[in-house]
This record gives sequence, structure tokens and C-alpha cells, in this order.
Amino acid sequence: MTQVTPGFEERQSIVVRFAGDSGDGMQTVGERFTDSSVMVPNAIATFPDFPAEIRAPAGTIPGVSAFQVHFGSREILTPGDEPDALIAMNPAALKVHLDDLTQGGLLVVNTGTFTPENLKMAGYETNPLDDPDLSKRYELVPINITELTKETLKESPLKTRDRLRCKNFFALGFTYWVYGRPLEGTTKFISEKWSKKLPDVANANVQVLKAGYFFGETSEIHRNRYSVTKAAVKPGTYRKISGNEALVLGFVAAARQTTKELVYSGYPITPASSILEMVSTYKHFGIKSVQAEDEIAAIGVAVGASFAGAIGITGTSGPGMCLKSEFMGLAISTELPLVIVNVQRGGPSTGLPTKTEQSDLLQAMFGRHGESPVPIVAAMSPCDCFPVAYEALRIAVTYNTPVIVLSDLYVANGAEPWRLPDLDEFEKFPIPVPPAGEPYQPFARDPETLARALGIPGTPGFEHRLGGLEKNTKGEVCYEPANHEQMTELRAEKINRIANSYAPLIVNGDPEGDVLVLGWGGTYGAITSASKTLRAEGYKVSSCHLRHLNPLPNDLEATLRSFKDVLIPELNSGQLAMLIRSKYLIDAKSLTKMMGRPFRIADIRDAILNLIPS
Amino acid sequence: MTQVTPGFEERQSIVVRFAGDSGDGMQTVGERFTDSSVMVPNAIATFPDFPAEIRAPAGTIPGVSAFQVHFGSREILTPGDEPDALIAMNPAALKVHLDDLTQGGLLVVNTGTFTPENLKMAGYETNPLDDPDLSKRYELVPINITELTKETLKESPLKTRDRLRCKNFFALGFTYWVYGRPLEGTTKFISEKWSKKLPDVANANVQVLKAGYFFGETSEIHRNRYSVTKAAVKPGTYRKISGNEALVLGFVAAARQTTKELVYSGYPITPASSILEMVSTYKHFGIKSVQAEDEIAAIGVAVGASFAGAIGITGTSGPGMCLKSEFMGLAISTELPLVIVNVQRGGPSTGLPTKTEQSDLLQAMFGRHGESPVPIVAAMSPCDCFPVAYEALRIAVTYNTPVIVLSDLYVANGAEPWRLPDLDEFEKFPIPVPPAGEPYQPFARDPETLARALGIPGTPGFEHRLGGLEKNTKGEVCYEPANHEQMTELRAEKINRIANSYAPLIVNGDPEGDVLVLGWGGTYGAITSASKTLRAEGYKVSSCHLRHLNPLPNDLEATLRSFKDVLIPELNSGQLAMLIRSKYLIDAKSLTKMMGRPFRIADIRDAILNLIPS
Amino acid sequence: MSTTAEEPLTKKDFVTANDVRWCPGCGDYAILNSLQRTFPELGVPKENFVVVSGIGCSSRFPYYMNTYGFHTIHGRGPAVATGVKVANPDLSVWLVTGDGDGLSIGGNHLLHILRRNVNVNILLFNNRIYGLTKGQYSPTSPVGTRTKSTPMGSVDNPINPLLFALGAEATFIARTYDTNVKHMTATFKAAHAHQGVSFVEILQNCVIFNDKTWNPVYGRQTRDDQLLFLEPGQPLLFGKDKDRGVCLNGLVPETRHIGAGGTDISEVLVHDPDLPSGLYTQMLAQMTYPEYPTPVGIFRRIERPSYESEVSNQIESARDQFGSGTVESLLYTDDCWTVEEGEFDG
Amino acid sequence: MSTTAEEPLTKKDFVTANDVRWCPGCGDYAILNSLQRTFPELGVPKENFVVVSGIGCSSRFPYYMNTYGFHTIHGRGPAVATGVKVANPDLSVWLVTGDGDGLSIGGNHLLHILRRNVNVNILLFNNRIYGLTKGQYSPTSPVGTRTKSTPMGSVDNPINPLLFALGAEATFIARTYDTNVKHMTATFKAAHAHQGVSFVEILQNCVIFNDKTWNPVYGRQTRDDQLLFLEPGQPLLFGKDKDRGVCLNGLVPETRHIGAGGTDISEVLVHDPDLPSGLYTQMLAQMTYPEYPTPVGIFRRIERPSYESEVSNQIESARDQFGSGTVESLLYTDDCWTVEEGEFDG
Ligand SMILES: Cc1ncc(C[n+]2csc(CCOP(=O)(O)OP(=O)(O)O)c2C)c(N)n1
Ligand SMILES: Cc1ncc(C[n+]2csc(CCOP(=O)(O)OP(=O)(O)O)c2C)c(N)n1
Ligand code: SF4
Ligand code: SF4
Ligand SMILES: [Mg+2]
Ligand SMILES: [Mg+2]
Repeated sequence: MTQVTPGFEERQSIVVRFAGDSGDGMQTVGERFTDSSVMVPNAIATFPDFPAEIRAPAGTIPGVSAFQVHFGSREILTPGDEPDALIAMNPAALKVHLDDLTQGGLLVVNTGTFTPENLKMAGYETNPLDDPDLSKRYELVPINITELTKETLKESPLKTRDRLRCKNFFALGFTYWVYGRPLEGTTKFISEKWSKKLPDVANANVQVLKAGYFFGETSEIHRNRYSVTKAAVKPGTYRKISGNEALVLGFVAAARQTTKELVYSGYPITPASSILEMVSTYKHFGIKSVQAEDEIAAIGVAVGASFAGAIGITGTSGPGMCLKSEFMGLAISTELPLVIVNVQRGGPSTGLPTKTEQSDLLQAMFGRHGESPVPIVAAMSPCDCFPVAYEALRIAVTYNTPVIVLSDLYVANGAEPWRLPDLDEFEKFPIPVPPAGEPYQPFARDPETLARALGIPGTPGFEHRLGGLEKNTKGEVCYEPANHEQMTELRAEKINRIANSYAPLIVNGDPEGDVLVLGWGGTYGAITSASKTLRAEGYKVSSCHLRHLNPLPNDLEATLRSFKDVLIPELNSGQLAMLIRSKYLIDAKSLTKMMGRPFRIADIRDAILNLIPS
Repeated sequence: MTQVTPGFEERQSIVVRFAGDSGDGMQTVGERFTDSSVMVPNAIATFPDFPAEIRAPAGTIPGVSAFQVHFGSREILTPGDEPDALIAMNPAALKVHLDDLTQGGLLVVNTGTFTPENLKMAGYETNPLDDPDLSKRYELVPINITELTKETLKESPLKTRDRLRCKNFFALGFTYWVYGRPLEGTTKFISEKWSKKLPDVANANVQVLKAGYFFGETSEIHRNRYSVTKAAVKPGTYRKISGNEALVLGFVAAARQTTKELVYSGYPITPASSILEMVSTYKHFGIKSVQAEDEIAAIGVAVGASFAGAIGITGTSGPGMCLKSEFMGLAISTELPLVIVNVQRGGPSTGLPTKTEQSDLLQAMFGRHGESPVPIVAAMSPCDCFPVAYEALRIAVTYNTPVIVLSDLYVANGAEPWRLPDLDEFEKFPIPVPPAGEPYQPFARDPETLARALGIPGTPGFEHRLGGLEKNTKGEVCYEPANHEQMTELRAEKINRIANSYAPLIVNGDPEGDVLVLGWGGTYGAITSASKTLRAEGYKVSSCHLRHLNPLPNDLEATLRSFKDVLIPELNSGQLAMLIRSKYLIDAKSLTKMMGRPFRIADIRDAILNLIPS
Repeated sequence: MSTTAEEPLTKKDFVTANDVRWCPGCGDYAILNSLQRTFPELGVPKENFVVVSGIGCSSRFPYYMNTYGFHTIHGRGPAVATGVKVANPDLSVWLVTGDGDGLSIGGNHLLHILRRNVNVNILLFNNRIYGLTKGQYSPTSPVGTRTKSTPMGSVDNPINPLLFALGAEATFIARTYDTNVKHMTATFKAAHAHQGVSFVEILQNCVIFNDKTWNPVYGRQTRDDQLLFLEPGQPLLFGKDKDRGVCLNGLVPETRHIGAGGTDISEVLVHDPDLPSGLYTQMLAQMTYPEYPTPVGIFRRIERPSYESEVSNQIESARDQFGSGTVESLLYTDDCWTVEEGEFDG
Repeated sequence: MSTTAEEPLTKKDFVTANDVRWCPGCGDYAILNSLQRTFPELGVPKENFVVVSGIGCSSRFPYYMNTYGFHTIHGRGPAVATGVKVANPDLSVWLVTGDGDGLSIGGNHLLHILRRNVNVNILLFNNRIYGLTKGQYSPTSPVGTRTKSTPMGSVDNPINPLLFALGAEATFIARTYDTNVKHMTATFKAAHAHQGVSFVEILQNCVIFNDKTWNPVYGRQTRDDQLLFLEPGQPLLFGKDKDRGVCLNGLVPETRHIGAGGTDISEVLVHDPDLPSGLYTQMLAQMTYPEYPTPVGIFRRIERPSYESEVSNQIESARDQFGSGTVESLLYTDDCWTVEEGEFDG
């Protein structure tokens, strides 16, 4: 059924990686390429890979920035294991990324940057382009992009430095030619962005973009072109969205289901800062945002806002989670609604602040003193952040409890096309209210959910005092031994009962078989793709991805027991595996990776095959 | 072989509880009673039970303060389940403690305080002393201690209020008579404490103490006296010691084995404050103490001190542990020696600050972001704090790692006789030093322990930079994927190898059988007593108490597997059990209690018997 | 905050059933009494009060005020109070803190609530000791204070709470003391009247761990000589016979005898809390015994928009600009594209 | 700290092999250069320097100084520096922090290191923005600053770092700026010479997220009119022709034309950083553009014993009193009792 385009080699999916110096605009061209693929439409997944927070000197290894796009005519769940094409804008980019390029892959190199100085900075002793092996192992396309850009713009009123800045669009134009992509989306983007304020820049970029494209067409340098047909896409309205964006939209949409206002209070930290930044642009939705003095204050403001009747939300990454832990204990003890987002990054300590990891799960579970259980939900993809935010808010408000949302850098920064949801798909949720006509008892509980009902300051008759000391049903400080045990158990049982409100687990593949691959968070794509492919090859492999990490779903145990083996791939040392093993005494196997990078599909495939006796 | 004293009923052990208002001096008489029992010598264990941090109004239930002493002629491991005698100084004390008194037990009541007002404050509608049942169920001894004290002191130059303050010594004197204790130790204590500054107070207290004793001898009110013979005690020099004291001494003694100085940095918090306070009196040992502005700064100062070549120690309780977690991550990442003491109390949040609990174990394990393992050692009794402090320091310095010491309020405040150790019993430990004559590599490791060696500021040639970003062996910031995985694994493996340096596990009882009771921390006494008694009754029950909670001992698995069932009693919801289940996939059973109180021996006995099919 | 309750409120309305659990003789009782007297007179409905605190003896305060209250965690009251006020600017928020809670662990939050000018009334109970944890020195303890944690005397310079507040450019700074109910009540009312953050230091006695710490300032024997009552428009006179005054010698304040044989009264500085320049507040705040009298009253009162009102204003103007956001406008943006039914095979 | 290295040190000794990773044009380069020039001139052996920092662009500093260094965690540098100094008072400790690191998350630790007077040299790089996290406003950003996190402008009053330091009663307070290596070097030397805590604000440019933020103060066009160089003993004159001066009108500073047709020079205040009264420092620190010139140099320099020296002194006097504690004296106390072999049966 695939439509073959003449002159193109047909592929089901293709992975392209742009790599260059942080000053080279690789993120921009990556996003443009994504947009033009989305419009085809193709299924896509992306992986922006920034350098460390601080600009490294131009041309050095730490300064390399990359953006990978995976586009295809079938479902695409990961940005791809190995790029089919690498566009390397300088020696350092080549050095860092060449090893990943698939054997025989397309290798576009900007030869104009292979100066002795740049080679030295990249740690090359000789010019790798001189190595005849290179063109044997890859489809090498050396282009002096620097020179050609200068040439194209020789009439431009821009200064030389600014002219050279356009060279990323040359690379993009050439790539468009290789994959037969239209230029319109990008030219429109350029003119919207620069035409008004910097018309010369707009013109130059468009010129260079086209030059790149035409260079492909006219030069003899490269003959192979590849195409990917349109993907079958569910009808609807789409937009491209990143994980952090989807999270913010999910919160706003969910709050709209309640009568409550949102107060978001944060402190900047990579990769959570953009949540605070985006929320601050939603003021017309009545969301108040506070940039607090630190993470402790940030959660404190949120707790105060929740006490005053709003829904307090705070977001951060690992180091900030440490700082919020004492306040989480207070919110648990006072049973206030609250959402705490942790966009995970590589740890411990400052760790790898711009790399992804899933190593804060056990912290989310246990990172507070005393018996202090909290529900935890995790997002598995950028789009999934929307329903996850919604679910977190539902749990927080229905049960009056803090809820932790685990995202990660890979999910937060990744972008994908998002079919706008019909909000009616989402369950409405009622807010517990104190019974009228009775003296208010702050810790009286709904018999079913065990949730308490809030008396909101400003409301006559509900005056009461909250605090972190142990209390009884009336909210009075109470040191009685039996009361403490009972309250501790009630708080735990309330959290346990949340599992009664979950949708049933989804198993991808047969409900029983040899191996179940169990995952959570941003590993969804790799896990699902690996197990799907193996199923197609006839293996009895299914996969299941947990949205709820605490409490675990009621139907999880039966699911796990329906398989001979359970494999749990995680970007940590086996944190979910430890919970599963302890709870069900099932000998689940861990697959771990702690490289600041997502799993490749092959990593998981290999681990599954290892479990299946051949 | 027991020596029978004429006129006394002989008992193997006796439990006495003094209870009264916080203003009544119950802690003082409890400690005096303890001291006089220690001198006999008897084996003893004590349990001071304070009210909440703030003075409650006199005569109220929350204002009740109690002190329990268990003394005997055999090994005593807990303060006793049910008191054999209750001395109740006012109605509130009676109300709170009567239920615990053993059937037929001795009940001394100060009738002088049973005024209508006091009865009301205690929540009594009628005077309980009028209930004829009371003297049926207990050996009731009503004494108007208030009046008799006044009477005794009618010639004293003290003001009435000050005279009345002596009444606790009347109760003590009477109790001494009942148990045939000598008064000398106490009169000596009184004169040492008050003779110089307040001779009238000293005289009055001695007079009243004797009056209480003679009252027993001359009045007809009470006939039964009980005695406990001298205990068989290991020869040596002894002193009475509390858990927090023993901890401090352990740190000082261990530091003396190294060339390093101690810097203790803390922030006051119940029940850890006394560590800071005691350390501040040891200045002549060269220990520097800092009261920091908060717990974050406290650990920060300790980290700075460790970097500068000292051994940094910090101590706190649960809420403070939350605040220290980010800094622990830094110490883990930079691999600096550091000891963090958590004297646990009831949580979550402010919780029950003056009650005991063991609910911070999983926080100690996992309460930080990222993969950040730390060794954990726990103290099982006041005396045990000394070797535990020593062990913590050994691990910190030998492996260059932060170490968490878990104590709890029960261990910290409890006191017992301590046989002064011969320091030669303690293993010396060498400090890793960087190899001479090579360029210094901050993260080069000892091949066996995997410990790095510190270069100390002030030493020429070792200049280097530390930080929380991921680094390579040379200490340079390094974002390379493979390096991060390797460093994460090395950090974890280093901690795992600590288990190779442990002494073998001690199993109390046979090395195999029906039930192994596995415990940690302050539950030692109750667990050991319960299993010992059952063994004496012929059950195949053994017990084992973990000093090391992370990494778990290498010989633990085999030990566990030698029993049909494993029971893990904890003052939490089953935190160690969760670690054991996950690690060994053994279906260990949890016995939990979250009442702010230690286990009773009977609690554990019942749970063990439940596991043994009858 | 402007509506008045139907029946006039009285002190009794603010007394809770809870037993008050401070030590007999603690200065906190008098402060509680004063605040319970002040609240009914502010024209604020009972349910619109929120009393927030941290942890400490002083921080037990909310339990004893019969309105909404929140006993939070150590040092973090300012953050919670900010959240309450941001969420609902109509509430009258009172923050109770201690010298340890507010200036040791909570110093940063105090700094930031002050500089942000959140319209919260802050009462800092300064007993120069940690009461709740049984007597360690605090950041306001004078050098040389011997406590459980400083058996040889403390070595660090104490924080002067008012200089700290001035350093944060707080808009309302005052001091009062626990033995003068009238002065406390008047100060609390002024704090309430101020639109913006109000910082009130209350000299408070801890009878158990730091008894008589303030006696050199307000003890029966000393108070007539030591206290300098600040009254707007009045000269800075003190002493039993108001015969001593504060004058300036260059930039150094001096106390002089005024009247017969001394300095003329016209040279005495006249109190003006509304001066925008901080030099005057600095002068008052740095005056400490024994060299100087101890000023009590309102040191500084300047106007600046409050944080929460500016936050709300931005919401309003965003709405004026973009309209009240609907869920549709949230999801649908210019970048959307539509895929029609059956458009593609596959 | 008094021994001198055998061969004289030079700037090169303090340059590390690491690539410096700030954006090209960042003001941090000039500060690094100045400190690398200062260190060899202090007579301190290279191995006795310790550079401590928190997290931020500025806090990368230790990596680029070839001596002992510690890049700690966000805001907590002062605690680590205090620990280093308490453990070993002989080290020369330098703390590098930013406006976010030092005044947002780290405000409390800064407050306490200042009031304790730990002998640490603190350099606060004030670029009025969060650089490392890519451009959110900071607690020193002026009201109305539009950043990623304040798209409609910030609403909170900024902290004036020097007023904050004065509020903490810091003993040494100075300001310098990143485009004047000579002034920086002189200021760093003076900070080092001060025995006690030294607080130095450095006006620093972030070319990426807050370019030219200080141009109104030290830009090529403005600096001659705007900068007021503080020199002990010299009148507070400024302007290209030094024809403007700072005088006092009561407690309000005024700038006046001096000389022909203006005020007489004798009325101009004369700089004296050693004044113990805080009014003068308050006046200098509160002077901000555009109303006032911006003073740079040493604002205040007073003497008080340092924290770590007092800590060490107490150890000494405890030893004088009790002798150097032996392990025996630790374990054996008067309360001990002895149980003899075979004394009891059982
Ligand atoms: C995180 C944390 N650290 C320490 C404590 C223990 N603590 C409670 S109150 C307090 C200090 C109280 O002093 P202050 O604020 O002056 O109040 P006061 O009791 O004197 O009124 C401390 C250290 C705590 N509750 N939480
Ligand atoms: C606990 C924690 N919270 C947040 C961050 C993220 N963070 C790193 S630096 C920084 C602010 C930097 O600003 P500043 O101190 O002014 O330094 P600059 O980069 O401007 O030099 C923030 C918020 C962090 N690393 N740790
Ligand atoms: S300890 Fe001091 S401050 Fe606390 S209640 Fe008692 S007297 Fe008041
Ligand atoms: S972001 Fe700003 S402060 Fe940071 S290195 Fe770049 S220019 Fe300097
Ligand atoms: Mg206090
Ligand atoms: Mg900054």
C-alpha cells in the first residue's frame, strides 16, 4: 500500500541526527525538520541533546549540541537507536556522534570547519576526512557549507559573522532535498520569526535554505534520496507538544473541572524551569505563578495556597526534591491537596543536569522521615504528560493528598504530534465537602475513599487549626498511642484505596506468555517497540507500562504472574524492580542503564532474548 | 543460689514506674532509683517517658511524666512490659498509667493531690480511690504524701512551695523501703547537688527521703516488701550511660585512633539536641562544635570540615534528615568521610517529637535523588551506641563515604550500666593516603576497598577541585555516558564491599529452627527476651539483630534460609521487611507497632507463637 | 477584609477550647491576650483571619486563636503565609515566629517575605533563646551567653532583628514588648493598618530558659530610664522625667541631658516613621542598651505596592489583553493542523 | 597563612588546565583574571588557598583556579566555607557566589556567615539574572524586569546586597565591577587583609541573558558621571571633573555641584570606612542610580573577633582548664564503680 515516489528509495522510517556546535543552531534545524515531517504527516519522535548548562568554548567536545528526529509511516515510539543520517557541522560533532551512525548511513560533513585548530579542539590528530575508510563505511557527502553559505550571501547586507550564522539552514535545505520535503513550512516559519524585526536575516535564511536544497538537486555529489510515505494518522486536530508543555496544559484543563484556582510555585532548575516559564504565560487563565526564593519556599507557597482553597502545584528536579521533602511530610500529615512534579535528571547530587535518568523513584516513595506514603504517577511520553497531569490533579483533589508526578528530561524536552483530546474523554471528579450542619471535624473521613474534607479560610463555621503534630479526628493535637497507630494506618489505607479508582492495566500483546516487559516513564517507546517487534517475530513477549507507581494497580500481580519471566528495564539501578520483588516476591529481572541516555530498542530486545531459552 | 533476705519476698526482677506531673520531678527520682539499683548491683533497664516538648498545664493528662525502671538478678534487656509497681503522684498520672499496672501490683498513690480540681483535669468524674475495686485488683497503698512532706518540713526555712517540691523524695524513700534499698547513694547525690548553693534544699530533700523510708517502716499501711538479689555481673569498671552519651564517647574514642580532628555541627532538635550539648563540653579533647543556623548548614559545615581534613559529624532527627538529604548527595558524589546521626522519633512531619519510632530506615536508604547509596549502622541499646559510633567512624574514614547512624529516642534517652571497654578490643583502622610521587588523582581507588584517598587543603601537590557534577578518575567534570555508568557502579560497589569488613552475624539460639526473629535498633531487648524465653520453653526460636542495615551482611541470607519462618518486628510499617523481601525473595513476616512506644516482650512473643503451628 | 461581622466580635470569640500549654509565667500569655483583644477591633470577620506559624513555643500560637490557623514546620511560616495571601488576598494573615524560627532556620524566608512586601503581619517573639528545645542559644543571644549548647559562652555576634528587617527594606518595622498589653495592642493595630508587610519584634520573656533576659530594658527598675517610646511628631525623649533626648553628632546618635543645664530641646530629633531614607531607621534600630535607650513603637512605615496585589493585577491585565482563557483557547493554537477522516491509508 | 612560598608565585600558577566554559564576553572572565593576579600577591602558599562556591555560572569559578576548590550545591557555599575555616583556620578561604546562589536560595547562610564574622572572603557576582538556568529573574533584578519567568515584568522589590550585608552587621563591605581589573584587584587585596568576613559585591555582565544591565552605572558613556570612587580620607566627589559631591541634608544624602557657583567642598562628606556607626554605610549603600551616583570601593571595615578564632580560643582555654583530654579521662568519670572478679554468684 506504500506509495513509491520516483527517484526515491522507499523506507518505512528514517532517523536523522543534526550535530554541531551549541552556537550552530542545531536545535532550530532539528525542530524545523520535525515540523515539516509532522505536516506530511509522518509519525515522529525527537531527541534534543543539549550540552551542559554552560556554553563551552566553540568547537570543543563539551560544546556539541545535537537533535535527532525519527520519522516514519508507521507508529514511531522512540527517536531511534542509530541514526541513518548524520549531519556533522564541525569536527567535534563528528567525533562525538560518528560511532552511533549506522553502517552505510548518510554522513554529511561541513568540510569548511575542518581547520587544524578545530581538529585539535576536537582531539583529532589527523583529519578524519582524509581517512579513506570513512567513505567506505558510510555514504560520505563532504560539503563546504561554510563557503557555500558565504557565497550564497555575498550580496546580503548582513555582516560576515551574521551571514555565517545562516549555515544551519544550508544543511537543513540539503537534508530536505535528500528526503524530498517541502520547504514551505520552514520559509513561513522564518518569515514569521524575523521578517518584521530583521528582514535581512529572514531573507538570508530563506536564500541559504533554498541554496542547500538546490545544491542537492544540481550538484553531482550525492545521488541517493530516500522517502517515507505518509503515515496513517488518527483523524483529529494536532499540534506538536513537548512534555513540559503538555503537563502545564493538563493541569490547567483539570483545574477547570473544579472550582479551584491554580497556584504554581517553583524555583528554576533544569529541566523543570520551563514549567514555571510556561505557566507564567497563562495568567489569563487565572493561574498565579510565583518564583520562590528556593525549593523549600516554593512548596511552602503551594501548601499555603492549597490551605487557602486553591490547588498548589510545585515542580523541580532531583536536588529540589530533596529540599521539598520536609514540606511533603507536612502536606501528608495535614492531608492537603498538592502536586509535586519531579522532572528527573542524572544524579546523584548535581550529577548530569542535562541528561536523562529515572533514578528518583525510590526517593519519591521513601524520601521523607516517618510513615509518609504518597501516590506517584509517571509520564511515559511527551503527550502522556497531559493525562498524567490530569490524573495527578484528580487524585490530589479527590483524596486530599500530595501527589508526586515523575517525568524526566527525555520526556520533558522531547516533542511529538499531539491529537487534541476531547475533554469529555476525561472523567470529572467531585471535591469532598464537609457535611453541613455538623460541627466541622477536619479529619473526619469519607467512608469509601477515607478522604477528609477541607474547610477553607474565609468560610464561616469551619475555623480550625492544622499542623504537623499527630492529631485526632477533630484535628486536635493528640499523643495517644492508639490514635497515632490508627492515624498512621488510615493515612496509608487512604493511599492504598486510590488503586480502586484506576482504569484497568493495558497489556500490549497477549495477556500471558514467556516474558512480560514491565516499565514506567520515558522508557515506554523503547520497551513497546522492542516487544512489538519480537511478537511480530513470533516470540511470546508482551509489555505493560505503569502510569501509577504508588499504589501499584490491583491487577498488576495477576498480570505479572501470567508470564514466566518479568523484565523491568529502567534508567537506574533497578528501583521499580525492587518494589515489585518486595511486594509480590516475584523474581523480576532488572535491565539497567545509567548513561544519561534513553534505552535503545536493541538494548531491550537483547535483554528479552536473553531470558528466552533458545 | 539466690540469697533470701528475711522479711522480703524474693523476685527475679521487678519493674517500678514513677508517674506524676512534669513538675513533680519524676525523672529525678527515677534516675536515683536506677543509680541505687545499679550499685547493688542489679541488672537494669530504664525508660524515661517525657511529655511533649512544651510544659502542659500542671495536673493535666498531657503534663504527665513517667520513668520506669526494671531491675533484676539476671540479664535485663527491656524496661519491662507491665510495671509491678506504680507510684502515681496525681490523678492524671493514675489515669494515664493504671491500665499498664500488672494485676495485683503495688499501687502507691499520693492522695493529697486527689482534689476535685485535679480529678476534673484528669478527666475523672468521681474519685477513683473511692472505687472499692481498686484495692481488690491492686495492692493499693494510699498515702497523703503532700501532707506528710509538709509535716516533715514544718521546721524548714524553705517557702511552702519549695517544701512541696520535695515530695518526690518522699515517694522515693518509701519505694526504697519497699525494695530494701540503701539510702546512701541518694543522700550523697543530694548533698553533692545542693549542699553548696542551696543547703536548705539539700537538707529538706534528705529529711523527706528518710521520712518516706521511715514511713514504710513504722506505718501499718503496707506489709509486703520485695527483694531482688545481686546480679551476676561481668567484672570491670562500670558507669551508667545514655545512648546519646555513649554515641559521643564512641566518636571521640574512634577519632583518637586516627590523626583526624572532629568537627561536630548540629542544630537543636529533640531527641538529638543532647549530642550537640554534650559534644560542647568536650572541647578539651579538641572537638570543635558548631551550632549552625539550620540542618542544611549543619551538614554543610561538617562536609567543609571533612574536606579540610577533619571528620565532620552531624546529628539530627527526622525533619532534619529531610533537610540534609541534598548535602548527603554531595558527600556521596565527592566521596568524603562524614557521619550523620538520626535519632528517630515519631513521624511523619513534626509527628510525635517526644515518642520513639523506627520509621526512618527507608529514608536513610533512599531519601536522596539519584543513585546514592550510603552505609547505615543502627544502635540497639544505649551501651551499643559506643561501638556503633566507632563502627560508623571506621567505615566513614576507611571508605571515604558518608555513613548514617540510626538511633532512636528510646535508645538515646534510655540509660544502662556500661562496662568500660578496653579500647584494644576495637580494631584500628588505617586512613587511605594518596600514593606519593604520582600526580594526584582524586578518584583513583584502592583496588580492594575501592576507596579513594583524600588530598587535604594545605598540603602542597594535591591541589584539586571537588564538586557534585559527575567526574572521572582525575576528578574532572565528565559527561561521558560510559563514565557515568561506571562511576555510578563503582560508588555502589564500594559500599557493597564494606560488608566484607563485618564481624560474623551473631545468632542468639540455634543456627537453625522454626522461627528466626530478625531485628534492628532499639527493639533488641524485647526481641532477645521474647525469643530467649520461648527457647527456654522448648521452642525452636532464635533471634538475630542487625547492626549493619546497608549493605546487609554477607552471611545474612544463609542465616535467614536456615529457619522455616522469619519474623521482623519493627516500630514502623515493615521497612526492614521490605528490604529483606526484595533482596532475598524470602516471605519474611512483619510485626509492626506505631504507637510511639517500644515493643512489649509479650507483643513479640505472641507474634512468634502465631507463626508456629501448634 | 472590609466587611464587618454582624454581631460585634469580642475577645472571647478568639479563645479556643484548647488548654494553653506554655509554662506558667511565660511572656507568650500576654501576647496571646493582646492579639485576642486586637482582632475583634479590626473590622475583619472572624473567618477571614489566618494565623500561620513555624515551630517553637511561640509557634504554638495558632492553636490558641479561634480562627483559621496553620502550625507549619520550623522556619517556613513565611512561605506558607505567602501562599495563603497569593491564593486569597482578602484574608488577614498573621505570622507568628520566634528568634530561632524566624532568624535561624527561617532567615531566608523572612528576608524574602519582607522584600516582596507581602501584606502579612509578622510577629517575631524574641526571647533570645530556643525555648521549645529546652534552652540552646539563639541568633539573638548576646555574645557570651552560656547555654546548654554554649557552655563556655556563645561567640557569634547576634542578629539585630530590626537592622535585619531594614536590610531587607521592609516597609513597616516596629518593636513592642510582652509586659505592656496596651502598647502591644496599639502596635498590632498599626501593623494591620499598614498595606504591605509589617514586621514587629516583640521582646518576650522565657521564664524557664532565659528568665529576665529583657530586664535591663523593661524591668521594673530600668524601664523608666531605658525605654524610648516612639511617637510620630514627638521628640525622642526618654527617662523618668523625660529629661534625656537623642541628638545627632554628625552621623553618630548621642543621648544628652535636655533642658536646664543641658541641650536645648530643639536639638532633639523628632520622630518620623514615614521618612523614606533608611538612615533614620538605621539610627533607631542600632541603638541598644547599655549605651542607648531602647526604642519601642513604629520605627518605619513606608508605602510600596504589595506583592499579592501586583500578582493579581497582572492576572487582570492579562485577561484584559487576551480575554479570560477558555479550555479551547488553551488547547487550540495557531500551530494546529487537522487530519481528516480517511485522508490516508496505511 | 603567613609563610611565603619559596619561589614567588605568578598568575600562571593559578591557571588550571581546564577549558574555561563561560560564554564568550561574559564578565566572569575578567573577574577570574583579577583573582588569578591577586592570589600570587598575598603571600599565601598556593596550597593554602581554598575556593568554595555554590551553583551558577559564577560558581564554576573553583574549576578555573589552580588550588584547592569545592563546587558545592546551590546556595550552601557559606556553610561549607565555614566548615573549612573552623577545621583549619590557617587556610585562605574564598567564597564565590551569585545573586541567585547567594541571595535567593542561599540568603540565610550568607546572613549567618556574615554575622558570625567567619574570616572568609565572599565575592558575590551580581548580574541581576539567573545565568546558568538560562535567564529567569533574580532577587536583585529591578522591578519590572521581563524574563522567561516574568513575561509581564517582575513585581518584587530587589535586594540591595550591601544593605543586606549591613543588616547582618558585616564587618567588611565593598563593591567593585567586572570591567575594572585594577579596582577589582585592589578590592580583593583589601578583603584578604581584613581579619573577619569580607563581603564584596561585583557588578558583573551576563552577555547572554542580561546584557548591559550595568551600563547605566559603568557603561562607557555613563561611568564618568555615575561612579563614585570611595577613597578613605577623600571627599565624596564624582563626575568627570569631580565637580559634584555628596552632602547631607539632615539624614538625607544629596548630590550637589561643588566649587564655583555651588557648594563649598568643605560641606562634602569625607569617606571613612572605619566608622563604627552604621548610618554612614546605610547612606552609601542606599545610593542607587539614577538619583545618586553609585559608590564603589570599601564601604565599611570594622573590627570584631572572627568566629573560628573564638572557637579555637575556647578549645585552648578548655585545655588550660582540664588538660588535653585523654581517652581514659573520657571514659572514666567520678561516677564509675568497679565490680571485682568473683564477687558475685549467679
Ligand atoms: C527542621 C527542624 N529542626 C529543628 C527543630 C527543633 N526545633 C523546634 S523549635 C526550635 C527553636 C525554637 O526557638 P524559637 O523559634 O526561638 O522559639 P521559642 O521556643 O523560643 O518560642 C527548634 C530548634 C524542628 N522542629 N524542625
Ligand atoms: C537545589 C537547586 N535548585 C536549583 C538549581 C538550579 N540552579 C542552578 S544555578 C541557579 C541560579 C544561578 O543564578 P546565580 O546564582 O545568579 O548565578 P549566575 O548563573 O547568574 O552566575 C539555579 C536556580 C540547582 N542547581 N539546585
Ligand atoms: S520554655 Fe520559655 S518560651 Fe517556652 S513556654 Fe516555657 S517560658 Fe515560654
Ligand atoms: S549565561 Fe551569562 S553569566 Fe552565564 S556564562 Fe554566559 S554570559 Fe556569563
Ligand atoms: Mg526563642
Ligand atoms: Mg546571577
